Amino acid sequence: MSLLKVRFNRWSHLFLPLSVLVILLLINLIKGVDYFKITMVNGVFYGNIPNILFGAAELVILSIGMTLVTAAACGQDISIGESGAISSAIFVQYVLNAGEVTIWTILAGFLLSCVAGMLIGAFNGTLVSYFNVQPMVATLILFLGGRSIAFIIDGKVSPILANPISNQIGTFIPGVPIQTPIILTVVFIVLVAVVLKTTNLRLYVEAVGVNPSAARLNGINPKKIIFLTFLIMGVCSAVAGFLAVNKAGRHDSVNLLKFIMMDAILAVALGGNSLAGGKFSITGSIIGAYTIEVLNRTLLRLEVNPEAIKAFKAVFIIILMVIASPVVRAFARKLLDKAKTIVTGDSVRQTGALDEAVVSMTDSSGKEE
Amino acid sequence: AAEELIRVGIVNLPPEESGYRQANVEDMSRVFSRENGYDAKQTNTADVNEQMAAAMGYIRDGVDYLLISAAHASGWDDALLAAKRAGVRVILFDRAIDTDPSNYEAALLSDMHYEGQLATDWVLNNVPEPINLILIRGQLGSAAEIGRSAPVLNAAQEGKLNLVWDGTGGDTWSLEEARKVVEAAIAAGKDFNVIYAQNDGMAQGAVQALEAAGISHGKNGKVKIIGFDFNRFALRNVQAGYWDADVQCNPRQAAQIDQWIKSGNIPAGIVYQEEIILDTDTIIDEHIENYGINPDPGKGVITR
Amino acid sequence: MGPLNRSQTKARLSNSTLLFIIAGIIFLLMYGIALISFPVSFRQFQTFFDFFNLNAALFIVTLGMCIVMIGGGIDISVGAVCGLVTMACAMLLQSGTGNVWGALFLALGIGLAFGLMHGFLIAYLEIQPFIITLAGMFLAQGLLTTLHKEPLNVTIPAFVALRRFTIEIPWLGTVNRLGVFIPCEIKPSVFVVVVLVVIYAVMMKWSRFGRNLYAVGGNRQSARMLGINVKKTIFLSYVLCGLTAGISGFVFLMTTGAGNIGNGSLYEIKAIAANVMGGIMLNGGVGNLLGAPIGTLTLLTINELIRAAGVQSNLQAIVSGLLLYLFIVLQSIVMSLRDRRKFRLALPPWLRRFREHDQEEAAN
Amino acid sequence: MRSEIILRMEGISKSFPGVRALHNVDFVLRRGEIHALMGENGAGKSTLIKILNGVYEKDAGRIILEGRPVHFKSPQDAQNMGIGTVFQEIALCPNLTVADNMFIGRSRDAVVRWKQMNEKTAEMLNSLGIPASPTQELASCSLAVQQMIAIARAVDMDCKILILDEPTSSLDEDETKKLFALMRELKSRGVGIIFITHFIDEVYEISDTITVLRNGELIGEYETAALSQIELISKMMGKALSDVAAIKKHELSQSDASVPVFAAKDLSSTAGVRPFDFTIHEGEVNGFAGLLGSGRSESVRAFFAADKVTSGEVKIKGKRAKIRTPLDAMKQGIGYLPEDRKAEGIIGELSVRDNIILALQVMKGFFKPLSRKQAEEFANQYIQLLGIKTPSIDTPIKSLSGGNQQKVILARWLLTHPMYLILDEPTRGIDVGTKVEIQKLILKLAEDGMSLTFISSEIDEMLRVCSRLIVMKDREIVGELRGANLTEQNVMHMIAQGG
Ligand SMILES: Nc1ncnc2c1ncn2[C@@H]1O[C@H](COP(=O)(O)OP(=O)(O)OP(=O)(O)O)[C@@H](O)[C@H]1O
Ligand SMILES: Nc1ncnc2c1ncn2[C@@H]1O[C@H](COP(=O)(O)OP(=O)(O)OP(=O)(O)O)[C@@H](O)[C@H]1O
Ligand SMILES: [Mg+2]
Ligand SMILES: [Mg+2]
Repeated sequence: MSLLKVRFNRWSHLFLPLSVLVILLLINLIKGVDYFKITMVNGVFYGNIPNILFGAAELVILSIGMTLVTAAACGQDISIGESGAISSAIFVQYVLNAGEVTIWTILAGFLLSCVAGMLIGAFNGTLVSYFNVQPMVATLILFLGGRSIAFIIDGKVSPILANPISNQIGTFIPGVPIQTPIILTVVFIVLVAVVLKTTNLRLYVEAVGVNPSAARLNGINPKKIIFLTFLIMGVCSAVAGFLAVNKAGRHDSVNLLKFIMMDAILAVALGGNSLAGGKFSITGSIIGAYTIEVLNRTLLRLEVNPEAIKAFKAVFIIILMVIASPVVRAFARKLLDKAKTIVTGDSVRQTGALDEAVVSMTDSSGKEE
Repeated sequence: AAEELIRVGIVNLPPEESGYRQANVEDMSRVFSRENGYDAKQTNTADVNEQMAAAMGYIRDGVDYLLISAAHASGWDDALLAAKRAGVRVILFDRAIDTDPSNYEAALLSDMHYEGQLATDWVLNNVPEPINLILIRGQLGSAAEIGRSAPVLNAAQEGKLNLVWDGTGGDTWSLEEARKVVEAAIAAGKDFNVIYAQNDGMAQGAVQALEAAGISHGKNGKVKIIGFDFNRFALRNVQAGYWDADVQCNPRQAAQIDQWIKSGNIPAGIVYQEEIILDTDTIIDEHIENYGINPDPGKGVITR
Repeated sequence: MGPLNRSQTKARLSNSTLLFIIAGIIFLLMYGIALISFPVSFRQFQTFFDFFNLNAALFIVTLGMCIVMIGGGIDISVGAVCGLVTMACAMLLQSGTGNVWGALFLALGIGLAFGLMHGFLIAYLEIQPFIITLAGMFLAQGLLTTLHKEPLNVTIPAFVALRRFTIEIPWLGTVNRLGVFIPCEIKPSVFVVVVLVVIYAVMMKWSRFGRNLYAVGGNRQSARMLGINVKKTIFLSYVLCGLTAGISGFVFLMTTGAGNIGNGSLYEIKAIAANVMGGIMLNGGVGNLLGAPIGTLTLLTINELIRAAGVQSNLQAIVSGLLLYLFIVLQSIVMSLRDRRKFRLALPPWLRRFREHDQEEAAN
Repeated sequence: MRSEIILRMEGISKSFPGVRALHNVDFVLRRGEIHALMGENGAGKSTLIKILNGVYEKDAGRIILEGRPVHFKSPQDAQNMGIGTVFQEIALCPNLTVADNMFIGRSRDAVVRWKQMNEKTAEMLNSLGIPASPTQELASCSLAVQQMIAIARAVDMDCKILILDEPTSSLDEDETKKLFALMRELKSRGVGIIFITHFIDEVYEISDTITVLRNGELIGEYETAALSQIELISKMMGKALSDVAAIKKHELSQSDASVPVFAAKDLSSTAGVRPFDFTIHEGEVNGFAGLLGSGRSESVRAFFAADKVTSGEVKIKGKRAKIRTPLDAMKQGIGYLPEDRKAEGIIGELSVRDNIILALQVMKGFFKPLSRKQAEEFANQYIQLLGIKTPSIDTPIKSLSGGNQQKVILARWLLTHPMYLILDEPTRGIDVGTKVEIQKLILKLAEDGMSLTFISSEIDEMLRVCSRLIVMKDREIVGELRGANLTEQNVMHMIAQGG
């Protein structure tokens, strides 16, 4: 029992993102029971679920980076789309200039774009950690100028990436029944999980996010950690850019990953993370990212008039957040308690793990003070 | 000879807005150059206030000609009046401004509505009945979206075609959004045979969704694909029969305006540029060479 | 132990004041450089007045954002609300059923409605402000596209007369290159800006609400312990911000006279940037309200600099980013210099984040 | 004869996830009474205060104020009803001015009258001898000054009930005296005062009545005069206090000639202490004595590079060592428990476990995380060793009581097995029982060969534990005392004369 309780407590922060996701899936199911139907097309799984996994690939990756930045720097990076556009522009240029395209060309180009991403991350990170500029403002610079840079790297055109390997990265590899971007997303998530498992990244980032001066006195260099999270963010942007451009087959520096920072930040928040930094849950953010993808597609599925689609999205977000809000949950818990006392006539305080989990969540999500 | 240079202030949209815009901006910079007898400055922004501020700046500077491609079609009256008072002659290019024609000298515009009409007519003439069309709109409220949507919506209202799905990229013209729209339509089990995407990128996204779902398209396929803008890759797709048609949107107004200014013979009111539609049967290499924008992937190359 | 013999401490600059002064000085410096490098444009008074004439709405939005930011929050719906108001008012005016007053009330009403919604959800349901105001932004944009997509000029005479009303200051005017005299003009919206700046500045400095807001922004927990109604204060700050966004929408309409989808787009980002440049911090509790207009002016000066310099088209966005970068770095360097020089001023803990521990004592 | 009751709390219960902080507690306060609320760390004193203030919602019980049942939803309500409170962790706004902090949340006027406010504040500060100016930002005041301002604010409120939750923990004796004078005056005006402290002497100096809590339960209410110190302590702890006299100093066997564990020469830091020399030998416990603000903390911070070191040379066991960052110091086997627990010690949102293993983890390095099992083992071991009261090792440290937080930080450093451990005010806010435990622990550690620096604002404590005291004044070392010379008299003398 108590072991179960501990387990439950450990996962309790996922209550918010999961409940939201479940509600959305239910709505979709009500709209049509064939929602989960999966068929085979050209030897690849096809259906709503694969589409969601495919479509959310970039957002998932970006929201991982955003989670780390948010946790350590207590602010958000709003230049992630631009940074993805720049690094993928470099990737595309490399591949286009390489002559014959082999898997190694692609790999080299990818690594190069990761380096570019890290440089961008270093630029933002320097501003935030060493110059103490607030993240949202530090990254505003690239948000404003980034697409122009990408455009210039592109040679002021929109180059086409029409080689078979890119094609396979963007769609599927013959014989593999799952689209490549989905596989790559999973690989990336696993990598992140491994990094979190084998390093102290989580502890360091959380310590810095919660109390930088205490972290410093325990031998952590908060500046370096914040810088590091921006480097990681840069890599995430590069990976997202890589996926996006291979999916698209063309580098459109204007529209590539446009306005994705809003969704990424929303994903982090939906994941139950405080945007004011501190403790974080990457699992939550990933679920949050998929939730947003599901939400966007739900709106399309409900055939909402394109003019009104944003208004509906807003209403959905508000309703979901209200349901999941700490106050409403605490209130619901009280009602539940009352109901229980009436039913059992018992003292309420001996309640089980669920209530406690709710309380502890209430505490942590109400923390942003 | 510096005094003889004609001073021009150009208020334009940012080149990184699209390939079309880049071509337009570059065309302007090329034609209104010092060698050509101009002293021109160009301000590129998509923000209404910034555009107006720039226009007012040029008016204060006292340029001879003020060329405007407006981000928004309305709200320019004050600036135009100020120009008039200051003796600055205004020529609109590319984008219309919704104001009294007496407020500017001349306008050389792309007629988005005409483009939409070209495409709609093509659909009505070339797609077998019943026409089940998916409309993918660009950035809502933009001149292009409004102009290119209207003829389709009209046709649908008149019962000439069925609008089975109507989606948008919202704030963007992005490929991904277009792809999602078509995916949603497929998932909803809609039967359709035309995709009317309001720019080439969105058409590309739509095609990707079809490919993934294993639905045939193009010349011999089930679904007809129409895009806009004459990107060379799009034209190659049309040429290859991978897509079906593409509508021109001509970014090159500078030469004409230059000629007007130099000749001193500026027509009053609006002049629309000539624009064409090409389909698999009518397209030839010269078109791609001369009218296309963005790089040419080469004959026979298709984007997926 | 023995008695304390500590000297009476001197009063010193607060962070808010210091940041404000830095912002002011950097703005003046920049304007000075602009005056020297591009005299043709910047020596005309009209250039300066046009900042206000054309961007009154931005100034106003920035004020509202400033209040929320001082309270430690953020409201990214302001631009969209402003845009929605322009269109709604334009439609009302054009429909012939409403007069100018009606439009004004509609503007206030829409702003207030958004403010109330944000305030309630954020303060009383404790939902993260970013999410709620992002939803608010989507809602406003969605309502706008649903209402009316096409651009809409307002042509009813009463309104046109109102917005055409200008105050000319002939003796500040200049003659342009073409030999035409351009008088210096001030639009009525400029007065709205001035009045609002004064009202808000007074409110932040002398009203109970203003002081409470600083306390809440500085440390919410402490503010509660000190007997401040934290929720109400936060609620009011969002209501005020929404209301201000409503006003800005009306002023926008007075500036351009047209409803448009893209009106006010990216205002939220500009407002945040302007405020930070004006020395108002995103984490709350720090900043002088007068910093908001200063920051906005800085932002606008950057634009005008780029225009006057005739920067090449492809580089304009990059250059404006770089100028912003210079500004921000300069601000940060001045702040850290202050630390090194032992100005005898401790930053509050949330600003002190990475600074070496207090050095103030050294000055003793 | 006892005066009328103004406050009665009956059957108060409060649980947090996993802890029962209060169980059926009664409490009575009378007019013109100074009522000490006593108990060990985590006994529930602060929680009781917070419930009275409406910070927490009580689970059960009633509060009767002047005969009428009341229900406060927030400190604001309580304040309006005439309850002034100084909370344990100073709850002021650091970004506001001193005057603002004095008056914010109190006035019902819509308009702030700065001039009047500043004048009143200046008057108040003057009369209490607080060295601050009304227009100064609070963040620029020291902890002690902030504490005094918080007190001044509560006093100035003209309240019926004044609550002081460990106000003296960051005050020195002189300021404490001032505070007591103030309390007596308020008492004579009929104000009921609830006073929480861990200093037994203070209780006997000032209080009329004592209520003792233990483990969230009421032990009883006693007249101060009728309860002996020993009795009080045993009531608080539930057992007798181990004999303080039994604590025996660990005298160094080695001579000073042996190589010191840590030696600094001409050390100074950006914090502003004058360059000074310092050595400590294996197994030695030394202390820094001096007045508030004399630079004790600044000195030891320089050892750990907690402030940027500007000059000087450090030798560890005779070998020159470069200590630029806290991490360098940790790698050289130095540990440092900072003075300001809230700002520099705890990582509030992180669990007790993470807080305990933090320093060890950092020393092991970024790429070598402890396994979960190991971490839990370590954490549990030290929770037991120091008797940390926490519902579980996963509880965020911020929800522990103040004293228990302090113990967690202590555990953090003990876990790293440092060669030289610097403890700056480790006993602040710690209950009597634990204080003695900590003192014993220090001596035991020293016996095992660890060197320690122990700073406390209680001179007795230092005299009991330290074999050598370094006396500071005005950020300069004015002398050193050891052996038989180690008496309070001598320390005072040195402070008065030196410099
Ligand atoms: N917000 C909270 N969440 C969870 N537990 C809490 C919270 N506040 C207090 N507690 C728990 O309640 C118990 C009583 O704490 P309280 O702060 O009242 O102790 P205290 O008597 O004031 O101790 P100290 O002398 O150390 O200040 C402790 O075990 C603590 O862990
Ligand atoms: N003259 C002063 N005026 C205001 N604050 C002072 C003054 N002197 C010292 N302080 C404050 O007191 C705090 C403690 O100072 P310091 O650490 O130097 O002394 P200390 O000897 O360690 O005293 P303690 O540890 O008892 O506070 C410092 O952080 C400083 O802010
Ligand atoms: Mg306590
Ligand atoms: Mg100290």
